[in-house]
Amino acid sequence: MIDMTVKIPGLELKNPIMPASGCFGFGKEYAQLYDLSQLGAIMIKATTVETRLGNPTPRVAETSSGMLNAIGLQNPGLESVSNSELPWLEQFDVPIIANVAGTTTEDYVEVAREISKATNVHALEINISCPNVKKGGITFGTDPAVARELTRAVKEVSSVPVYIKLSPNVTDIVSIAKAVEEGGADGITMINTLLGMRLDPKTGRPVIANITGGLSGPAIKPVALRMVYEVSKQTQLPIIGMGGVTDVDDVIDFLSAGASAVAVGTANFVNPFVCPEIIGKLPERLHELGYDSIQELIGRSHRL
Amino acid sequence: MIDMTVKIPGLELKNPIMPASGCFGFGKEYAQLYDLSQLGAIMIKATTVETRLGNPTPRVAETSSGMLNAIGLQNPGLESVSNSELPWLEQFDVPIIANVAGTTTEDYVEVAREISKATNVHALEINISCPNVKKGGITFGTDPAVARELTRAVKEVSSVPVYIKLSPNVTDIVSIAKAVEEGGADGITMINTLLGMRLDPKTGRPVIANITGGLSGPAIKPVALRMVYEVSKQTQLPIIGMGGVTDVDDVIDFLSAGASAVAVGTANFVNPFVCPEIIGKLPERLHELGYDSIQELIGRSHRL
Amino acid sequence: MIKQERMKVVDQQSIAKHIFELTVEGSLVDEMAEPGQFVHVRVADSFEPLLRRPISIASIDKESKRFTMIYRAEGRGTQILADKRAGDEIDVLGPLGHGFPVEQAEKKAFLIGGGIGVPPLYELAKQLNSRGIETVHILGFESKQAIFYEEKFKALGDTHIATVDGSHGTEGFVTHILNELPHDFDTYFSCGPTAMLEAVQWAYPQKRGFLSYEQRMGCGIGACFACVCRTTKSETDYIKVCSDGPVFPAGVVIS
Amino acid sequence: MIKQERMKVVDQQSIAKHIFELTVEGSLVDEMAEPGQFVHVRVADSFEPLLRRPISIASIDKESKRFTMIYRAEGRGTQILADKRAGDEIDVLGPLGHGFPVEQAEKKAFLIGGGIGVPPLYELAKQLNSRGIETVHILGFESKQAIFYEEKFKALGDTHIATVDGSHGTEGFVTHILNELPHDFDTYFSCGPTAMLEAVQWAYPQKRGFLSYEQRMGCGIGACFACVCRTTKSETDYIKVCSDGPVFPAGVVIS
Ligand SMILES: Cc1cc2nc3c(=O)[nH]c(=O)nc-3n(C[C@H](O)[C@H](O)[C@H](O)COP(=O)(O)OP(=O)(O)OC[C@H]3O[C@@H](n4cnc5c(N)ncnc54)[C@H](O)[C@@H]3O)c2cc1C
Ligand SMILES: Cc1cc2nc3c(=O)[nH]c(=O)nc-3n(C[C@H](O)[C@H](O)[C@H](O)COP(=O)(O)OP(=O)(O)OC[C@H]3O[C@@H](n4cnc5c(N)ncnc54)[C@H](O)[C@@H]3O)c2cc1C
Ligand SMILES: Cc1cc2nc3c(=O)[nH]c(=O)nc-3n(C[C@H](O)[C@H](O)[C@H](O)COP(=O)(O)O)c2cc1C
Ligand SMILES: Cc1cc2nc3c(=O)[nH]c(=O)nc-3n(C[C@H](O)[C@H](O)[C@H](O)COP(=O)(O)O)c2cc1C
Ligand code: FES
Ligand code: FES
Repeated sequence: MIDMTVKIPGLELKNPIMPASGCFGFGKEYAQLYDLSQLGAIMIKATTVETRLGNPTPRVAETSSGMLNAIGLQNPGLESVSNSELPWLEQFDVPIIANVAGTTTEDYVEVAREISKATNVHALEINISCPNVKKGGITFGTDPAVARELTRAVKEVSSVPVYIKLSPNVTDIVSIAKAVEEGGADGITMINTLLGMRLDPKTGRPVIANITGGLSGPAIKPVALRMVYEVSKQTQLPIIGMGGVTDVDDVIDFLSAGASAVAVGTANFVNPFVCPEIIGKLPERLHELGYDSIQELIGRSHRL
Repeated sequence: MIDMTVKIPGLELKNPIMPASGCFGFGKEYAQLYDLSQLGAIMIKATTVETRLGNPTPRVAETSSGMLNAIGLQNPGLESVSNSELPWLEQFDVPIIANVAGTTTEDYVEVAREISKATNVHALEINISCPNVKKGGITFGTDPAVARELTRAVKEVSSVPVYIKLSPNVTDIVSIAKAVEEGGADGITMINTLLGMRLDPKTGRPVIANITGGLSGPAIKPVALRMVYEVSKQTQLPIIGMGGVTDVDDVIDFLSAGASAVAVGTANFVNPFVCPEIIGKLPERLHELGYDSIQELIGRSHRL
Repeated sequence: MIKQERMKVVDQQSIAKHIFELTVEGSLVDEMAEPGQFVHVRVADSFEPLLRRPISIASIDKESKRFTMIYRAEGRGTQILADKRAGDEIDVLGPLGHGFPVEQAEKKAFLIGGGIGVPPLYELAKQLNSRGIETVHILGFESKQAIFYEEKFKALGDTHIATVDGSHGTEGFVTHILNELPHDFDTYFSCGPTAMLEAVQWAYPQKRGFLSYEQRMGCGIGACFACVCRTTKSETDYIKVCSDGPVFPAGVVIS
Repeated sequence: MIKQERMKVVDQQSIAKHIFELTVEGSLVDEMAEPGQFVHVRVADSFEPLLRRPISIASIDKESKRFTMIYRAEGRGTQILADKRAGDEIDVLGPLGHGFPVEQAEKKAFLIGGGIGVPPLYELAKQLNSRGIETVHILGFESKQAIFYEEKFKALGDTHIATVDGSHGTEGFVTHILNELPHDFDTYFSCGPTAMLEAVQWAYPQKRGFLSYEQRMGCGIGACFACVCRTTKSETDYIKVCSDGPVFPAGVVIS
């Protein structure tokens, strides 16, 4: 028997696979397709204090082996998430990681305090890295001192462990990771999207109404993997890795590079069954590689 | 008649298309395939003071719509480039942009001083952004003050205009661009590769001997385009844009975003005739779009 | 129920300039019901192109477990789709969204379509006719070469064609035809470019109408918030074209 | 001269486990001369996979303007290649590099190959034979299922097979066979995994030998410095496998 479980702060995962925030809504749509209890966890869409309408459309554009999005943190707001989305998810035997976003430290603190009280929220993912909001968001993720203080503030109020979601749009991701470690973070999730742009060659106009958007999908996997490798080498924090995962070997790569669990984002749009399919294939792949547990594989690239 | 010419400091280009540094050697190989005089310019492989052997192999790895490389600035050294490569290139009616690399400011200064004396070198491209050298290189490109001082030092000794090649692996590329503008740069070339990594899922080992490498090709085009757009909006310097260009519409995109000319890197490996093919298609594509000259198209995305 | 299936290509025909008719077979067809629903098609096993393409269901044949899509091969994805041949397989996710409410029509319906908005109106016309509803088809195309299914629509009811360049039927837009026709219908159904949908709503402010909208999509099933539109209901209300639509009653969507 | 051509697939056969024989036709064949040269194949028009794949020329038929490649379909690119059928086109760049110097053999040559290093030895054997040189073939494979071209080599000269699992011929590596054979040849030619090339050079320190090397490639024509190896000549000397090789005299390349 292959041991698929992973234990990281707040989370006892039956397997290391979870959908990434923003690519799975609040689970309702995918629940039509398969039993969500199969998942290791679910990272729900970013929640802000107030209802957010997000950016104008078009909000997505395709690129080579990737896509751009500028959804802009559209979500029904803290109250509705707490009173309706989270209770609905209780029917499934799956821990929820609540993605928290905001414009000011107070926003983050308020959402974190409230949402961490929900019984099925086992961890928070603090989104200091969304490239698609004009204020706040992006600077929190690019300045180590600011990131550290935000982490502290959120840690103070959260009833569950706090993971900080890092932005790849920085010169030195390790310095941000170390800063949030100092700030008391329980873990790191990475990476969010790379800031990119697509133009319509006919008109010269940006395809995305917001002009720029966040690049995700297989195109960014090499960058994500490199960053996970660097951060796992230089901090002690557990990492939930993501960026371009589409199949079981991508998961193997992220675990090897040092991630303790792996999130799948864009690939859900291409194959809505991708998460359960990967979960199904993982034990056999581990066996082929000669491993008995996920635990053994984590960080093996550093031990070669 | 469509006016394909572009005039930027030091360079009177018959068309805006040129092979990117490191993807075209010193021209000899491609000269077997077509007449290099067709090209707008040639960016030759990075030249350092001494002969460099570069990194161990494997030095390249394929990724989704991209590739990683860690050549590590292998080149025959200043003397050999000056005495043999550059004179050989004189048989072609094409301006050379010499790519200059080094580990210390003194290295850069020495190469810049000497190589800028060659009659066919019309501009320098200062590679402050190569992710594949262990010392020097990378920090020059990530700290605005250091980049400014290096620019100054090189400007002082160069006999031809100086373009600085920016790294995309930074939090704020505009701040670097502004710094080199202050330092007296005549232009900017961008972007160099994104730092990435690939693992072999069977073994967990990095595929590239150097562990990490630079990501290039269509995968990075959205990031490149976004950065060119930002920098062209916030500085006055002419830009030679690059990153993932494979066809004529990619060129249209970079020009629209604000580049004055466009370099083609990785695509040369996929289709060695890509540069002359794009040059052949450009006039008709401009005509279709209703433009009479390259000049009119440059920066149109900012004027919408 | 939404299914994902590798469906078998039965037939692919070029039926007008850049327009292809693609028929596929599989048990996913059992799930199809409303005209105006769509499928989300993965055109290649590669991740280049990455995203699925939303294509309307143009006609359904439950017995043979086949359905037909009609699409314009223009961009990268649809061009790859156009290369598929009988015997190939394509990955189809569907049926998606909510289609035209056929039960809302009483006696006579106007079906107003433009370009690649025309295909879903064909299954709609078939279903309305089989319910005894008279259908009038007002269809707009770029030019004569771009017209498809004219005869098929004629077989189901009065059919009026407009072409932008005047090379066939009325010169101009469908609204030019609408201006000439008596308002003797109870319900209209429309699919086409947003500007056309606007014009149609403007033309019949008093009529019951249903319009099918387009938006760029990510997931196609309601999870990613790519395809939202605001509504007339309130400042903060919005719909998702993929899962709440693509068909909405007139007067609801701010496009 | 190096050419880039969309060549026509004439035939594709599965000839052993995961091993395919692909024959293509086009005027690029006119440029082919030396056995041991290779071509750089673009397996799809898409940029996914991005890079070309280097594949050796396994046999040349100048008259019909055809040549044959033999390859293992293992990774993403070669698997796509394996789907090509007669009538399809593939984009071939070649011929590339410098091959085996057939004129160096005097009377009798050993041709020593392992796995997917075996294919170029076939054209080599043909050319040596037509020059009146006797060839002995020592070929190593994983297992019986992986063996190809045994009969074809036998038709040209003495042929010895080793398999790692012993399921056919000698159990073990080609070196096990070499140990048993008299050193009655003047020249050897070898292509296969680096470890095998090392072992072969070790076995015949006094003989004239030529070895074909493998490296990951970018451009395939000498411009990108991806495929370099250092040499025994000096601390700073290096060669490029793609354009200086892939074939080098024994004792030159540090691998
Ligand atoms: C609900 C719905 C039903 C549709 N039904 C049909 C139909 O029956 N027949 C038909 O020909 N077309 C239909 N379309 C439009 C069709 O989806 C686009 O023409 C197609 O996605 C373009 O893909 P491409 O590969 O040609 O273009 P590309 O330029 O390669 O597309 C790039 C990206 O943009 C998206 N995109 C481009 N144009 C559109 C568009 N107009 N609407 C939505 N996304 C777009 C693509 O899906 C892809 O993600 C429908 C669209 C929607 C939303
Ligand atoms: C000069 C030369 C001649 C060759 N001749 C043959 C031949 O006749 N028959 C044959 O089966 N193989 C041959 N090979 C090896 C062949 O190039 C690789 O097996 C093939 O590139 C693997 O591609 P893939 O799509 O299966 O693997 P992937 O894993 O998808 O390849 C990913 C990348 O790595 C490169 N790569 C992977 N393995 C190798 C390798 N062993 N050598 C070089 N690059 C590699 C690929 O070219 C590609 O760029 C030759 C290699 C060289 C250098
Ligand atoms: C449409 C879309 C919406 C996203 N929304 C969020 C979000 O609300 N919060 C967040 O932290 N990340 C968000 N992300 C980022 C993903 O969670 C993930 O970090 C990123 O897409 C990289 O993973 P991938 O390549 O597997 O998609 C979003 C990504 C996409 C594509
Ligand atoms: C194999 C390889 C070698 C490179 N060598 C250099 C170099 O020597 N100097 C430099 O400034 N950039 C070098 N680059 C970066 C390219 O010039 C270019 O900036 C980058 O590849 C992005 O463009 P592309 O996507 O078109 O390849 C190299 C890129 C590749 C792929
Ligand atoms: S396309 Fe994802 S919500 Fe509509
Ligand atoms: S592959 Fe580019 S130099 Fe050999």
